[in-house]
Amino acid sequence: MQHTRRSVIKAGGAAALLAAFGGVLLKPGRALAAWNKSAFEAKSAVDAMRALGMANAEESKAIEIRAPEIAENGAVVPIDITSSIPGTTSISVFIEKNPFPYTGTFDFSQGSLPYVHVRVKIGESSPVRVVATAGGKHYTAVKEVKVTIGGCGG
Amino acid sequence: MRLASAAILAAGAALLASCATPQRDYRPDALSMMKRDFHARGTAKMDRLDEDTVQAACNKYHDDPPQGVADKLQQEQLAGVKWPADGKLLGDWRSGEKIAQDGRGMAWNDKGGVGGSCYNCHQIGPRESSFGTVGPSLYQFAKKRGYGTDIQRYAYGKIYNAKAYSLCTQMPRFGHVGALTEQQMKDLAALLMDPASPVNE
Amino acid sequence: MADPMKIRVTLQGDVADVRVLMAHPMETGQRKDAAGKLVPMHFIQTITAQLNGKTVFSAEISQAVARNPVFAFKVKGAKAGDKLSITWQDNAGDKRTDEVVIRAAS
Amino acid sequence: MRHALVLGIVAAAAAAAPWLQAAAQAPDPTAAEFDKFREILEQDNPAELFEVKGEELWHARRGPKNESLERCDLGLGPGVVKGAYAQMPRYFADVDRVMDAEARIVHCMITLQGFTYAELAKQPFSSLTRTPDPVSIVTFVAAQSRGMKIAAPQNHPKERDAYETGKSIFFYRAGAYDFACASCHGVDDKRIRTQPLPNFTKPEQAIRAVQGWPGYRMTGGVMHSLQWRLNDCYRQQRFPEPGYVSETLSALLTYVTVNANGHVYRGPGIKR
Repeated sequence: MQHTRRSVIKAGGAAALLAAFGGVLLKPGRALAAWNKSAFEAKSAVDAMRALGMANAEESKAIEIRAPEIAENGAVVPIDITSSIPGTTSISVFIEKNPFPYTGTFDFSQGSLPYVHVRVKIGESSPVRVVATAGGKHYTAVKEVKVTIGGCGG
Repeated sequence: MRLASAAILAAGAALLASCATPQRDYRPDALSMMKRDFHARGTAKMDRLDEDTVQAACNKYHDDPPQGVADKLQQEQLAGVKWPADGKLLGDWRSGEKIAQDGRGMAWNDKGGVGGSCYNCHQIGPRESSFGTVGPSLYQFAKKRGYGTDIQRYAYGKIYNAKAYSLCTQMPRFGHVGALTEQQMKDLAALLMDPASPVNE
Repeated sequence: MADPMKIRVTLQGDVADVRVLMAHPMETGQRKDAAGKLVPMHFIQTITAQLNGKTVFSAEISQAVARNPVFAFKVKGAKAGDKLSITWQDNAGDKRTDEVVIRAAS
Repeated sequence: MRHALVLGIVAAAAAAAPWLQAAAQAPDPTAAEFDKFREILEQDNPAELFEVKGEELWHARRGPKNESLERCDLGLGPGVVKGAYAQMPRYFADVDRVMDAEARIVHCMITLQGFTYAELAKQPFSSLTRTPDPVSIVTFVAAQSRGMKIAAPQNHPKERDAYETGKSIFFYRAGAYDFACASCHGVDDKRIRTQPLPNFTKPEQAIRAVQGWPGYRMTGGVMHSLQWRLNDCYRQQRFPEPGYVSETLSALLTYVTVNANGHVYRGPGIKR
């Protein structure tokens, strides 16, 4: 099956353009990231952090979490995370009130910057906890996101 | 014969062209188009496209009927209000709050339960921040207007048939169309009128 | 077969701002279908991004990532002509890779 | 007696009026927060996935006639997609009626590819497991008018008729709850629960009937077109169901789109 991909030019700025190849299924060049089952199945953020060896994370102001104070729709909550802790190699996200709080870890290697944008589901108003890992140590920050339902289905 | 009708048509066209300003009424076209294009679904049958006398007057006069027309129809609507047989106008405000929150009822996919959809359009209780503004705020309804029987009757009657009080209001006629039961309307009236209801804090 | 991703990259100096859209239901396993039956979990578990064959960004994620996921990340040291590929793999074993070539600003 | 009571109520309402106004006009920090993050969500909109899919479908040979849609005339000549969406609904001589974009796409799928109306109209709206082809195709077509000014034509007499008929439909009150489209969308600054209701009778607000559609809906994560939006409005209006891509809906869309003429269309959007 042939897929047509289109490149998108972002207007303005020093935009570079990427052309897309036809969609191909490639064999990954190296093993994909592991998936930490016990952390993902943990029912509390604390348990998940323990499973990931992050239980001792210390509070840090060098982690910036940009998320809505009140999310318009809990099904799609945009979160931007930036760590300014030198040597940050990964960022992990926990939505404390979700049934399974551990939402994921993003690994930065070979020069990718300690920044990620992700959109998550939040079932009810909840603290969103972030852990940044740098030099084998763990740092954490938290941001409260309110979720309202509201509306009559329009 | 054919020629003659062509001539009449031409004359008609000329007449139309000469009086360009007064627009023709598109309502008959609109209605026949809708009757052709819609179909019944669930409880929403095709007769819902037919205007009743109130709807017809509001449609005809763009929601601003002459006083005489409005008065007459409002009186008719008011005469149709079925007041509770036991004479009690107020029920339980707690269940009224639940009914006010419930937006179900009369849509083609609705099965069973019918609510009042009240918060869709009105501010009511102080602890619900998700409320609409199509209708006026009802917060402190009785505290502002008084708790007397007249106001109770107005509250119940307005819920039963809002058109009895203001012919072309956007508020549905919950009792008149059989959407809400007598008990539900009593409970809603209590939500507005009961001194213990949070509405009257 | 899985639908294609949509990958967009903006080059600012030597930093590539990568934004990717993936077509995936991200089923949580808690949703019921019309017949009232639970829809089984079906979600992307891992993501790998490679610049010229070298992994620069990877992730392990849960079903709490929103349906039709969107991610953005930044890769330093990228230049026009570089190849960026992104692969996801889900819990059903499906996977998909899409690749783009960075072009110089026009 | 009744008059006295009504007067009393009016007086009570008037006394409360300043407070009522305050409630209705209080600045809404929540709305500001929604707008801020709406922009972020729009930057990378999953609607683009459907745009890509719609483009594939446009070019693919499909249906009993094994044809593509490349000869479909969206009003600017066979195969011209660029700018076509911003200039619909419009009159099409071959069917002697006004059609909106999705109506025209469905027409092309029937005439060029050999699909039947019955099969396309059977389940015309997106669900969690299925996005109907016309929805993806209309998303692609709409995206080809991104950044262009809305310019629904009013040249042909039938285009002017469609506007006036659509206007009458818009104001027509009926059904179990006495609602018309105008009940919610005919006045300024109202909302249902927390959802603001644009007044489509005014040009500066009518654009909100067009902007963001087709839209990726966060709830459920599905793609919806204006055909769905109108269908769901009629459900909430407690009317019977309007036919998919029917002339009634094209007329209604003519009314609101012409009211929005001159505003820039930003392409497929994202909805709550």
